[in-house]
Amino acid sequence: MACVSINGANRLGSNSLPELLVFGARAGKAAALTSLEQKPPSEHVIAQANDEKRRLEEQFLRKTGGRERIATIRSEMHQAVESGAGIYRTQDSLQQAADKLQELRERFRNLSLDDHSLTFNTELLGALELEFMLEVGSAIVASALHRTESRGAHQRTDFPARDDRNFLAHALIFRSPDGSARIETTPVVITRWPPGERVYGVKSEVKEVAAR
Amino acid sequence: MAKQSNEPILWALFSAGGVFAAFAIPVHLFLLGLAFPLGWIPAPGYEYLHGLFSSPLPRIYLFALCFLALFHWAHRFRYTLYDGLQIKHLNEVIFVCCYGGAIFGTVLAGYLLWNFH
Amino acid sequence: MAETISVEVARYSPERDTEPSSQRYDVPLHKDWVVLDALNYIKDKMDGSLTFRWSCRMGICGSCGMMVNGEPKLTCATFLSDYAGDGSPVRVQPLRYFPVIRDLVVEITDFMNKLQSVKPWLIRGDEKAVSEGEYLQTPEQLDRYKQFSMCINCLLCYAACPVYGLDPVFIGPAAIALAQRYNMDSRDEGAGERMDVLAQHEGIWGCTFVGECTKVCPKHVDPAGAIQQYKLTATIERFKSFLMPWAAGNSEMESAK
Amino acid sequence: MSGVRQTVRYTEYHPRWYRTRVSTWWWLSRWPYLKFILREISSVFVAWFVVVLLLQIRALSRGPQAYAAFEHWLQIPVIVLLNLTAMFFVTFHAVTWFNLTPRAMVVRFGGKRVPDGLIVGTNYAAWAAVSVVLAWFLLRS
Repeated sequence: MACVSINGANRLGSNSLPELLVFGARAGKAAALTSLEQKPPSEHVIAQANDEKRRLEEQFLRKTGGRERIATIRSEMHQAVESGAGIYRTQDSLQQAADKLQELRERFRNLSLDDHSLTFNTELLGALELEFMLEVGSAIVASALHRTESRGAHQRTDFPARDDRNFLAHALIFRSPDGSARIETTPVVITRWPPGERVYGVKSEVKEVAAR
Repeated sequence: MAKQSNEPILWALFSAGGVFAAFAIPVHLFLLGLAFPLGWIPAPGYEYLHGLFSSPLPRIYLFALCFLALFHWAHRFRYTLYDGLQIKHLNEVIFVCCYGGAIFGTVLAGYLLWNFH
Repeated sequence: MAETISVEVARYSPERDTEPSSQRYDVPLHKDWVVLDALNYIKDKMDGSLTFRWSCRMGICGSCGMMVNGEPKLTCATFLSDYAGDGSPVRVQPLRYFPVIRDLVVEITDFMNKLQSVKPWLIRGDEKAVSEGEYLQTPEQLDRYKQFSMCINCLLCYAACPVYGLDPVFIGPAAIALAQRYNMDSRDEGAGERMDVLAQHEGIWGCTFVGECTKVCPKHVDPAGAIQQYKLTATIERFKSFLMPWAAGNSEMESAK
Repeated sequence: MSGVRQTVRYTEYHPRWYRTRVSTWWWLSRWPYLKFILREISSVFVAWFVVVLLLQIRALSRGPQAYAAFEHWLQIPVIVLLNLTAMFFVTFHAVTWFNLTPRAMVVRFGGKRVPDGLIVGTNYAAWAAVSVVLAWFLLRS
């Protein structure tokens, strides 16, 4: 994911731009250099790729008779994440979103495409994107459930305080073999600016004076 | 630098001709082609015009007008033929006909004005 | 039941068809819907195989350019209701003059190569060290090229340009306008390098100033103006190099800044 | 140099892409294109005017009789019609030329770009002035 934390916990919307411009460029260059040094793929890798190709054909391109459409699942996903894991979230709202996403991931298997073409198949791309988004959405909700505090732009209204003792940490999500999420944390490296309290209005002026 | 193209020179002539044609030709054509023959305005007599055309400045002006207007035509018409009729494969022929025509007209204008009496 | 409008979309599948056909869909007519909304409605609800490019929906990414009733348009900025009155369908076709890959998707590698050929980036003789700070620019200097920097590479100007349609080697409006965007930038020193590409017949001299590129540009870049202005620059340079071969170079363009 | 030429690959044969051939009559398909072609055709009438002018110069040079014949020739209906058409086209040329000037030439004054309308207006004013001066020269007898 495009998060190298240069904005700390305040990584919203267009904050991704400096990350993309600086770290995206570095990642691209590094990937290009690495690929130049790569030997041709091993048989295992080729076999894996063939398996994936077969999966795509069976699950999407050649499949007929599924009852779900991309757009329906996608908009239900938007709805679930927006209302459950938005700026203000609680244990309940997150749990609802998690359940809904689980349901959608199951329904996703019943997806069928209208487009069986191999030329510029945007519907297939849409399906793959949706599959990834469901997975990323679930990861976001799982880590938000784990974080019983409020930090940065997001507010757990059931845990309004920041808890640096337990959560001044990056959450790392791993997929267990059964598909569920396992969460580990890694400490934050603080360089110039330690995290501060997020305050507005008169409070922020007081804070500034105090800082001086 | 890339190979020195002649296109800038042809375009400069085209542009100068376009300016000249836009400013001067409408009034000339209106008087000579419509107003005088149709009697809207009394035409100047032979003596007056002959006198006017005999003096050097008007002659230089008339030569410049013919020269630039013809190169304006040559350049525009050449591209009109290319694009309007899609005959770019006749490139060389069109090129020779258009600019050749302009050169011929310019030489003719020079000859007539030089030998004006 | 809401009011509906018919949308007639060009369809072409290279795996099935030898030439494009059109397909008609009736979609709801909402006052705030643009043509792209109709296409997405079709793809989401009616026919997932309809293929078109789009991304930002706000006139920035430049990917949803198509022909709407024969005119090049950004479909995200073209309201359906503007075509509603007469009951005839809205015709949506791929951008004119480009090869069609599928349905409304066109092949744009040609433009990408041309764009790269004019080196649309800041070229410096000597680059300053980062420690020396930024290259400063006054608002006046910015004003000289700002208009040309608005280009979003949507290619509507190519679809409006008959010269490009007739002779695809023509480098085309957007690439030249973007070259001018850097030529006119006070921080740039690459005008001479770009001239090698621009001052060829396939460069500016192919243009006959039809002027349609400027009319269809959704960002008011005025590529036609950029080309004409560059013709003047190139002509002055040509005469200069003829009269004063020792002084040839990019002095004219440098002084234009 | 090589930069643009590389893109000639574009025209290579690709069996799966569909290409529409541009019709020979492409300029009839849209009004702006037709207007463009008419603007370009105006150059033919610019050349026609030069022909008339050269005939006038020749006739003047040959004497009063030749000039009277020339004046008579100008009154032939076909020639009048031709000149009427030419009048339309050269005016069209002048108008389109003046209107496009601000596109082709950026004039800056005190760091600011002179508005398009002012450039066009100046052109028209100069056109009127030039026309008056030329007419005065031709008519002052």
